[in-house]
Amino acid sequence: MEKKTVTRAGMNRRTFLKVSGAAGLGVASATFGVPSLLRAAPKTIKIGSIQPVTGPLAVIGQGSRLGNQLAIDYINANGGINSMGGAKLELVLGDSESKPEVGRQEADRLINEGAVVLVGPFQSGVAMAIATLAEQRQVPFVMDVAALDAITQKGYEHVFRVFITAGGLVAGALKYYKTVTEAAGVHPKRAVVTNTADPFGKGMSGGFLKMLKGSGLPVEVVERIQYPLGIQDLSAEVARIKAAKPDIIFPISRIGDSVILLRELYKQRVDLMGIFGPGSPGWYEPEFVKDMDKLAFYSMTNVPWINPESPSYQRGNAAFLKASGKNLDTNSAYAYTGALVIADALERAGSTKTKDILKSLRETNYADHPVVGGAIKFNDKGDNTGALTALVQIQPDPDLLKRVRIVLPKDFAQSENIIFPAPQLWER
Amino acid sequence: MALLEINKLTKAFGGLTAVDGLSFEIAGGEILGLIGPNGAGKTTVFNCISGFLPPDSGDVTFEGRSMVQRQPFSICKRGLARTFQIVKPFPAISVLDNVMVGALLREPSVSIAQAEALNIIDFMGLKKMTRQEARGLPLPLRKRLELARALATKPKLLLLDEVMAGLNPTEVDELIGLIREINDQGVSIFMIEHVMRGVMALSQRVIVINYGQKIAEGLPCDVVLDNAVIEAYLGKEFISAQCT
Amino acid sequence: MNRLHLLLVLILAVLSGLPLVLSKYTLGIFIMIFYYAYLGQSWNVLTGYTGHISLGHALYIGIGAYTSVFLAQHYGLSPWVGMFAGGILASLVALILGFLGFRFGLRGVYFVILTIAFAEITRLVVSHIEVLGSFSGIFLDFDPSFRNFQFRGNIPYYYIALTMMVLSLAAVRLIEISKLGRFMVAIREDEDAAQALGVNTFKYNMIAIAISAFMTALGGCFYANYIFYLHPDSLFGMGLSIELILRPIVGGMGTLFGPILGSFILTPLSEVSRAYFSKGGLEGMHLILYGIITILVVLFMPKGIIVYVRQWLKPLIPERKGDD
Amino acid sequence: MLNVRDINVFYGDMQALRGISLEVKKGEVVSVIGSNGAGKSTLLRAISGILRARNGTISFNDRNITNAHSAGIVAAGISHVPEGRQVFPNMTVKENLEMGAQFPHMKKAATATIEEVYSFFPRLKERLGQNAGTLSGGEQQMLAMGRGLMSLPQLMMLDEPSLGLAPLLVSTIFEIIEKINQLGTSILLIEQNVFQSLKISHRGYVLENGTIALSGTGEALLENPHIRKTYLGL
Amino acid sequence: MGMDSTLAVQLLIQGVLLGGVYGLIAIGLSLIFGVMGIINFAHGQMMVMGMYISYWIFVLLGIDPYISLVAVAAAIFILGWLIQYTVVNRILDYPEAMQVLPLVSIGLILENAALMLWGPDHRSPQTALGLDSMWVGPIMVDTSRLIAFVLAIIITFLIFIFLKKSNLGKCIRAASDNRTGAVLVGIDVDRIYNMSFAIGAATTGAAGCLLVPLLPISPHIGHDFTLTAFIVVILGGMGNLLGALVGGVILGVAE
Repeated sequence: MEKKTVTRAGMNRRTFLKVSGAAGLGVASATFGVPSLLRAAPKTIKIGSIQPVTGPLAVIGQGSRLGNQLAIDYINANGGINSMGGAKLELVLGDSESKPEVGRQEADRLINEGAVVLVGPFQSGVAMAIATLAEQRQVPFVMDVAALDAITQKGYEHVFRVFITAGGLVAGALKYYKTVTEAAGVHPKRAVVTNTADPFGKGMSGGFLKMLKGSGLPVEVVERIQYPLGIQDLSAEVARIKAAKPDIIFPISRIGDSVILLRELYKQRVDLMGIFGPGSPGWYEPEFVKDMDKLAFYSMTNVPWINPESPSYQRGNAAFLKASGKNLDTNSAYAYTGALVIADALERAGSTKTKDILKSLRETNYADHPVVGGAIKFNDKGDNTGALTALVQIQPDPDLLKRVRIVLPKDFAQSENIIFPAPQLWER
Repeated sequence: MALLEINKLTKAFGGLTAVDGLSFEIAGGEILGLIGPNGAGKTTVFNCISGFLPPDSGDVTFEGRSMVQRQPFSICKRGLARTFQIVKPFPAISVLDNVMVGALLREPSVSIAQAEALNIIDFMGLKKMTRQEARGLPLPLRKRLELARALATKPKLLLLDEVMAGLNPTEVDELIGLIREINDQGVSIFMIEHVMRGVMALSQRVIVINYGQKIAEGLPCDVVLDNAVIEAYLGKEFISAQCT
Repeated sequence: MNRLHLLLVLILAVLSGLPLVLSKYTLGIFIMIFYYAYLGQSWNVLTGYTGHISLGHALYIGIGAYTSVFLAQHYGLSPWVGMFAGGILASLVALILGFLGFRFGLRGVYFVILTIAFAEITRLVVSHIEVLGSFSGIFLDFDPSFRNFQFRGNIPYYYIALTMMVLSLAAVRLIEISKLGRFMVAIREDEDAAQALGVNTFKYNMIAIAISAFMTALGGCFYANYIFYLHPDSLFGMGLSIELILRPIVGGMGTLFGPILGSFILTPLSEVSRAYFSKGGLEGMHLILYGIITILVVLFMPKGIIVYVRQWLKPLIPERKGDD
Repeated sequence: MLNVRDINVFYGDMQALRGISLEVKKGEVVSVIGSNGAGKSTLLRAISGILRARNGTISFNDRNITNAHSAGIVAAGISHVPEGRQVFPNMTVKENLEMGAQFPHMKKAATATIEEVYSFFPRLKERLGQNAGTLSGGEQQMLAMGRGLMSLPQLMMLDEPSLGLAPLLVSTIFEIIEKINQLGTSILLIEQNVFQSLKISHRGYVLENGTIALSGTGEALLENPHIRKTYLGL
Repeated sequence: MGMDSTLAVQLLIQGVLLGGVYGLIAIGLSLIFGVMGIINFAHGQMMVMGMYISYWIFVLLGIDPYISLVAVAAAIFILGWLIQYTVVNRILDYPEAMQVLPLVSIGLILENAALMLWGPDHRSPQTALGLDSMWVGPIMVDTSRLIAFVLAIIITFLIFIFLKKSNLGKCIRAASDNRTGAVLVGIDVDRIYNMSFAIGAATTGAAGCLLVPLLPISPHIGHDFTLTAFIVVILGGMGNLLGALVGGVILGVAE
């Protein structure tokens, strides 16, 4: 935290200077939309980034914004867009405040400021509002993170998704669960599924339950527990979990409730073979790993994840660590990826015309990215056919940053050793 | 038949019986005064008649219809209007708009209601303040406004709760004239008043209550000589009675 | 027609012409200005004129949005019709709320809590109804056509929002000069005195809340077909309820032009501060500024900015005679 | 000891007091009479610092207390027993009395003062554990006066102490006022019971429309034809 | 004991224990409302400030939240004083609708100040007793909850005694009972209002400390706690302090 504050303060000053410089005329002209002359001269190409940098999702939004930014910095440092005479990229910033209407309005502002492509915005609801706007304004929109299947089901021409769909996420979860249990030769009989009752949590758990039922695996879901996002107490829920006597828990949770859930499981001494997150943002976040320490060990999560061996990751992570004191994680890495994909498309398009960018986005075949998965290609809906999830397990290591390890798929694995069943929480 | 009949009206607050089996009536065209010490239950009588308080028992009959359990607005619609002891003007709107609220009760057309309101404002001597916000008026004028508003509802019976309190003698005399004129137009009047000057000048009959019970009733000049009244209200030394 | 009317016509003419010169983004800001002015005006009918404070007006926006979208998705009903269905439903819900509040004489803080409770309960209920998308919310299909209340560009939305704002202004003006409006103001000023003058306060309270809810719900339909995404938390949440009352309060409650003025000040202000202070390292600064400015306005201009504007405009308003 | 010079008090734009001057000397009972709304209560509020005087001066024991903080005025030795009593309804009688002693020297004397108050008003002693809200009007008036005494005032200002009381009680209250005065406290009294109050007053002022219309000794005022006509109804 | 009854008892205990803390949060709200008739819409955000300060003390100095509680309460007391002095005192005579807005804005300012000061992360330090639990047969009693509950009861009791017995407490009661009367006996009512708001703030700050071991802190959770405190206060009766505690327990069990 301390390190971060320093960086923050540094940024403060810079931004402050910039802002005070731009004050006065700048404020008035840009806001009230005096047609921008800059658009005519493609010395810089503007990319609009809309992320939830304030409000409940600020932690993710700020990381994602930085991911977008660092990818662009990287391209610029390497000569910009060569096909357009080394034109530099510029990220113009928007804050969705986690509200759809604000996201839409911000996207519109960024388009007005000259953004030729949009990237963002983590939340599916905001993504939907921006997607429709992008379609209305005919500006390409690359979603870095946003999993809900429905967004790409509308048949929009201008919308692409780098992230995996919720359906893909669920399929990955089941596949890995099967691999883990079969390899260990242990088959949990009773399971509890918990999920936050938000679009993501409900969609994920619904899909997972359905797929689990059809899988023929010898596991029965004896309890499904839903609770609102942002809950502050899970003791009653965990008491119910304990009463259900599960062998395994499939939590679909965010960082806040993950912490509460894990502590309650410990305090109430719930007997478990393990914790397996089918798609659980939270269980691998650095704050979580640090604060939970031993309690976090051996939990497994299926997640679209970074590929630590890739050169792109190593480059991106170094920059990210320097700027924020944190490692690239799923969201920031995908944000990094999203901006890289855009740069690649611009490079091949050699033009900032929507038509050309769209054509080149559709022809994307981009492998030099920092995440687990194949080369990024978009199908006719705009979804990334190369997207893949990984199974990560938190394993003991004195170095906090080395605890989260990929265990599956084998091609990307950092650790051959999958620990399952795990020792009980209070016996570590 | 009397215009208003009060029959064994009783109202208690907690252990305190504010009005205790009170009966009296008001004839059409009459001016009746109600006097008694502070806390004797006078305002409670008004509140029970005008529907702001439900009586515990007893009946209030106006033109042969029971008013008990009716809402204040519906009692007002029947033709029984009141003023409040602590005046309740609509502070942020003009005198005209204040009076128009009353006028609109009987007159659906806003423009006709406005004309009527202006007439009443003129009659009450508030013409200069027509466009002024009510909250800016001094107390005597607010009292007049209160009366003007009630008058605008075209009542058959007006209940006046201490409209003369706080007025100087000249103003009291003016108001006496106005009330008499209102009465001459056929409006019956039932008034609570401490200003004996007003009570004596206007009332055709006076009721005196104390502890919620009637202790005297009759012509003003008879009532003030009544021993019970002197003891309870006017004071033993009647000459120096509480006549402010 | 006096000079003030002339000024209004002039402003309206300028606003009508703006789409010819402004960018789509700036039109977007104006749409939000009109939208929030409209909502503020709708809230003003209840709270500004009748004096009952509602902190749960998001409820009616949500009902309007969900009803029109539900009818469009499941019965193919045009939102142009569906919005009125939403309005009627919102009025019915408001009448239930009003019945509880007015029949039992809840005033001030207690009425506020009742309105919050209604909105929160509805939010929770909608969050559990599958056909309404439950927690996930509803994604609208983008199918631009006049019938569907959906358009490719901002210009149609601009004119719709402008029309809604102007109509709400006209409606409130009509109310203001009618018997209804005068009775509403009387209730606001002193409910007992109004009763004593024969005003059926319960009836007029109910009328006021029904009108207010109806108008607000129409705004919800507009929102749905402009944003294309409905979510119970953002549509029934207290955040929106508060957002909606900011503008009339800053502009001037219980006045005709207060909500509009407030929206013309606050909406661009939040836009500008977000655009210029939400950059790296300063996340959150714009909301702090927004907070400080609203506090300052309330502390130093408690009657709303409209009071000051009125003073500037005084030369334009003809003196009224005492006895016209 | 109390000296009011030419004060003007406004409510918003409305002038309530116009150039009022009056004086209370040590050991005196002074009455201010006048019709409702004449500005009597306003005068007391201005003296006790609840309202601001726009101009003019108020001095007490030769100290300027114009627009001083009301707590300072209590500390200086003026206590104001307001119209409508203004007791603390959810506190007990004893607590109400204790609240009257806000400053150290008052607190030090509080136990003794409470006994003194009980001797004036034995009824209060019977009800010392009862919440003030449950007292009758007369008892509340006694409590308000008792609370006023707790601040060991040199000057006690009483606003309509007999308002709404049964005649018998009215006499009692006036007797107690006289007793308090005899024990050395000056009294500034506002009353609508003009006769009784002038009878116990050394001097009196008549307030009409925010100005002093008349002043003089209690007896002289009782004989004044204007007073007899307007305020005594003779 | 059967399984269902074990579960029921377990839930009941958990609920009662948490309810104590809810009660403590609500007491501040109730006090402020009782004395000034103001609903503090920034209440939850003030609590979050308390949580952050407690967290900060823990991370920088290693002092457990249960111990830093006094310092945190003092800090939030000052914050409350400032809020009252700069804003709330000026809006006491405003119509209710106008009172809502500044307090909501203060909440917004505090929330975003926390965001700027501490960043958006969820923070959940591992305190000494954070994971402790005690067992009574099959029933688990969460130590941090128990401590929180006991401290909440003690603080509530202290406030109650303070209001009942101390001179300042009596002045607060007097000012809330009858403002004019309080002014007339020489109470500096403005100061009393400052005190009341500050004490109300301090209790919510203390409640925040008790919650640090139980749940992760992030800048935006304040609003939910404002709502929680609201519900508790309504259950317990506006302005009724002991009612707030009872309401807290009711809500804790109901959840």
